[in-house]
Amino acid sequence: MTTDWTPDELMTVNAARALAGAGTCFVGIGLPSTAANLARRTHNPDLVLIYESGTLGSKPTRLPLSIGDGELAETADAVVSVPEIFNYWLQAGRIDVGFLGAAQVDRYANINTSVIDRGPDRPEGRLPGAGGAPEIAANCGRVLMVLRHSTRNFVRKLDFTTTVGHGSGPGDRARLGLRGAGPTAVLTDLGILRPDPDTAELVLTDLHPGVTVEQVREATGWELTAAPEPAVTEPPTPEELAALRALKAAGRNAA
Amino acid sequence: MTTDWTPDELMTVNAARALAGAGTCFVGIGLPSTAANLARRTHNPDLVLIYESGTLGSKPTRLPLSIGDGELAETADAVVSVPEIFNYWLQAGRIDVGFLGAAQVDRYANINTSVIDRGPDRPEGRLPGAGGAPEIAANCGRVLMVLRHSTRNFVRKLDFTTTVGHGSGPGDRARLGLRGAGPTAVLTDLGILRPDPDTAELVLTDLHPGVTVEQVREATGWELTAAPEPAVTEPPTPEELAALRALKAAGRNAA
Amino acid sequence: MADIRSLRDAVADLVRSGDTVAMEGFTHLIPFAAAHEIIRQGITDLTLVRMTPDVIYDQLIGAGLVKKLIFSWGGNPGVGSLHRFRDAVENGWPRPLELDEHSHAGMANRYVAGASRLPFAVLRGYRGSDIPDRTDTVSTVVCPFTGEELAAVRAVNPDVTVIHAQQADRQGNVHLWGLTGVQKEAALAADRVLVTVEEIVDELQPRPTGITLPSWAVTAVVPVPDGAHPSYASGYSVRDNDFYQAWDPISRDREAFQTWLKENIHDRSADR
Amino acid sequence: MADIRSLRDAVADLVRSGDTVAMEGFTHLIPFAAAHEIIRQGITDLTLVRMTPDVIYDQLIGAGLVKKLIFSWGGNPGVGSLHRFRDAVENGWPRPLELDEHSHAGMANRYVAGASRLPFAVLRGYRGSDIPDRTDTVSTVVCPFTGEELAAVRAVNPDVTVIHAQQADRQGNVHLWGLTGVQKEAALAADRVLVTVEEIVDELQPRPTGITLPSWAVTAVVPVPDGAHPSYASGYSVRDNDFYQAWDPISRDREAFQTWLKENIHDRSADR
Repeated sequence: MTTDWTPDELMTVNAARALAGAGTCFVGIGLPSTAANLARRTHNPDLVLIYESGTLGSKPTRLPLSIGDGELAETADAVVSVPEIFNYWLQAGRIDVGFLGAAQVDRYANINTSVIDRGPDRPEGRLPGAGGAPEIAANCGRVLMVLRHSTRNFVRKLDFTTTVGHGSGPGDRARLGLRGAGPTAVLTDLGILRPDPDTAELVLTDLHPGVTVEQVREATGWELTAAPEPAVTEPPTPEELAALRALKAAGRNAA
Repeated sequence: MTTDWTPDELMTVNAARALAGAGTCFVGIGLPSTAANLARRTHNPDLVLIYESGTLGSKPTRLPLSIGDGELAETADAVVSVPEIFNYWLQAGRIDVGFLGAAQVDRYANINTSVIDRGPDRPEGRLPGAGGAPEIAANCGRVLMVLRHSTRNFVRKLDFTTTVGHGSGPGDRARLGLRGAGPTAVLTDLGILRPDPDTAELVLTDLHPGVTVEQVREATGWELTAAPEPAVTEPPTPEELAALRALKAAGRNAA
Repeated sequence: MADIRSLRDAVADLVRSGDTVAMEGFTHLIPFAAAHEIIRQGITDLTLVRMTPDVIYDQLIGAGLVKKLIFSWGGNPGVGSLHRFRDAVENGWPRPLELDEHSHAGMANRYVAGASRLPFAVLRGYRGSDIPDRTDTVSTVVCPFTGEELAAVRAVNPDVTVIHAQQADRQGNVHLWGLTGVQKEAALAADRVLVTVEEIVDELQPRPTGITLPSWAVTAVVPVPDGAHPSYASGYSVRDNDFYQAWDPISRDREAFQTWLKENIHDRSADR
Repeated sequence: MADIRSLRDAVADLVRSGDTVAMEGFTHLIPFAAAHEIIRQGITDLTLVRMTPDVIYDQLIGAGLVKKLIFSWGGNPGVGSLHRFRDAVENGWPRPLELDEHSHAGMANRYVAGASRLPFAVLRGYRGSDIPDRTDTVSTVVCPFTGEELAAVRAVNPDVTVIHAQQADRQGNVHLWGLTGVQKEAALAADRVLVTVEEIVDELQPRPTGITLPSWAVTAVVPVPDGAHPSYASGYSVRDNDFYQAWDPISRDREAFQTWLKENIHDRSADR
């Protein structure tokens, strides 16, 4: 199959689509920010973007490189302090969707962004750390995750639990007192995983055009369950691709 | 003795003088606000006035009738929220002087502004309540009080302790974990009371011109101790009187 | 998203008998017009929350609509007592008034906890005061790091918060400036938020000291020019100090108050 | 009252070896020039506090001046890793780096507690995370009203906080606007406050979203035009994203880093 899009573009377009119907989104920088901005440029122009730097309702015309780019503030409906964004807006449960990246994710959509175990003879590998993720995952109505699919990222066991998705299975979120539904979809460059309603374990529900179940299993560090008949995601429309590429080009030019 | 000033003017002028050397003052409305503004107009032009409505460094040109008059905000160096003024500025111990009024005060400069016991057959009399006073008295470097002298106000026993001055005597503030020196002077229309360094009990240290110790004792609900030789306060200077009357006239005209 | 509605409809929809209602504004931007509409509609058995009850709650209390008051300073600022409040507390007229009384610092932090959706807030306060003896919403917590004991106050989460602001845009985004008091916290602590505004504008121009409440954090916006009178709206009006002074003799006397209420509230419609 | 001083004198006076230092600014207004002066003066054994260490702390860590880092997200925003930070943590080069690691919500509330002079703050956070296993500054408290268990974080109170702002007046009042992050809290939590500014103006004009730190809450003000570069100052400069990208290869390599440090910091004076 010849395509005129990249796996990363498939991932981002599907991540943007996952924001259909969302009112407000707490946006992590990087892939989540690209997806959320693409959603605003395509099917969800009224989506309210909230960045942890303190902006409510940012409407950037280009992709911010960092979470505190000036345009996020200049185009926002309101700019508030960082303590306020976390206490009055996120913690208070006002945000529909939290959109996160991850370094490692396990079968229950728990996240590690802190440290990597590199074996007994080597020191731990250092990742950036938690950022806003633990409280974003705890306090939003639901959580979307977007990351590239590989056995390095999709692991049998996290080296460190930075952020709880579904814990060790059904009921764990309630037991821990976490609000909201937790992760409802993990968007990758190969397809989409969603938690099984009964077991809370991530299941392969959608394949991107041209990807096979076997490919996804090979890129996953645990015995991935696939839906009996995984759906195939719609190819990116010309409009989606054009909007995505324009966003990225504008971001580069601004840098 | 013929004077061209009133007892209230004596009280206010002396209350203003008590702010000599103060850097920042948390100002209650009414008499404290008049005194603090007079201090700015006379000997302490750099005095920073802080009002609980959220203004830091207000420089009103007329006396505000209420604590939230527009001019307090318009002339301020900074306007902050009410939670912020109490948490980040007052509670944090940044304010030199708290300036309070009172309905009832006892010999240890504790304050009642809540309820009055009107005897067994009558319901409690209702006063306005605490406002900012408990935390102003707890967290400022020192506290000044200004109120008219009468046995109704200066009582043997408070009907209710709204705000702790010196508690039940020396060491009580430390025991309660209260910051600062507590009340250091009570300015009245008859003279000035100050806590005895050993007993923390209010002692008559200064008489206004023409007032006798006996007059003050008659207006006090407990056996008031007087200093062996009470000082006599300086009469208001023409400049002080002119500034006070101008402030009050401007306040009236604005109302 | 906030709907832009009439005062009558918004009050009827958002404020219900038995509700806990906060109407905030620290001297500035007090939502008097909305309170008057509550009186006209006879919405009753209210628990009212406000740091400074002011004349606005004196009117609601005198109208017999209030069963409980949560507050920290109940006077007529710069004038004297709130006589309807005192009459209710001291004499139970027109009905008894239950009190939950705090300091300003305590009340401000109760709203902060409410806006943060935490069950309580911590402060250095109330030490040695008799206030905690009369309320079950002040307690203590011990710092797990230092062992120090601090005051804890229970969060307040009104069913509905009513505020007045200078401007909203057609999408229902609200902007207020000048003294903004505890309005953000009071609004965010509530289940429903009703905002009366001086005017609806095409585009909000953020002002120094201004705060914006986005439309999705507001339930209804109602244009009510001068809706804060006799309080004021910075940039639109000045405080009517004469009214505050005139309120003293009106409110001292039950009959004078009832006449005032009939002539100024009940006999006037909310058709603005 | 804040004195207006030179960068060299202010840093020498206010920042001391062994201090706990917070240099805040959430992407915007990061006080790079002050950090470079700390490097030039060789002020060492620092405990650094910052939500997002960013390139500014990568430089201080690589220079060997830091013994401990208190933080919540340590990456090069939009680019990748902070390699000097990683090299110190993973390999102890040029010296071991002790970590006290939090979430953003936790760090923000540690500053809030510090600014409020409370020993701790309460939040809904850290539940189920392994983070509390590695720090002694996260604990729990129980709500005295509901019995709910919540996270508690210990206050952070730096010896000195350094921030960059757009403007100060001659009295030392400071005004900053745009994204103001956690700067107010970081400044008010500290014993000493050093503010570098783009310019000194005759009169501050408050801006929308602006915050003012009054002179009496600031220790020293230093005019340093472009003192936030490669970060930015809204209204004065834009973020130098190219520098952030160029930092990646420089910081990956110990020698390249040391050459950069010599040429760009040590061989340049602070005479602006």
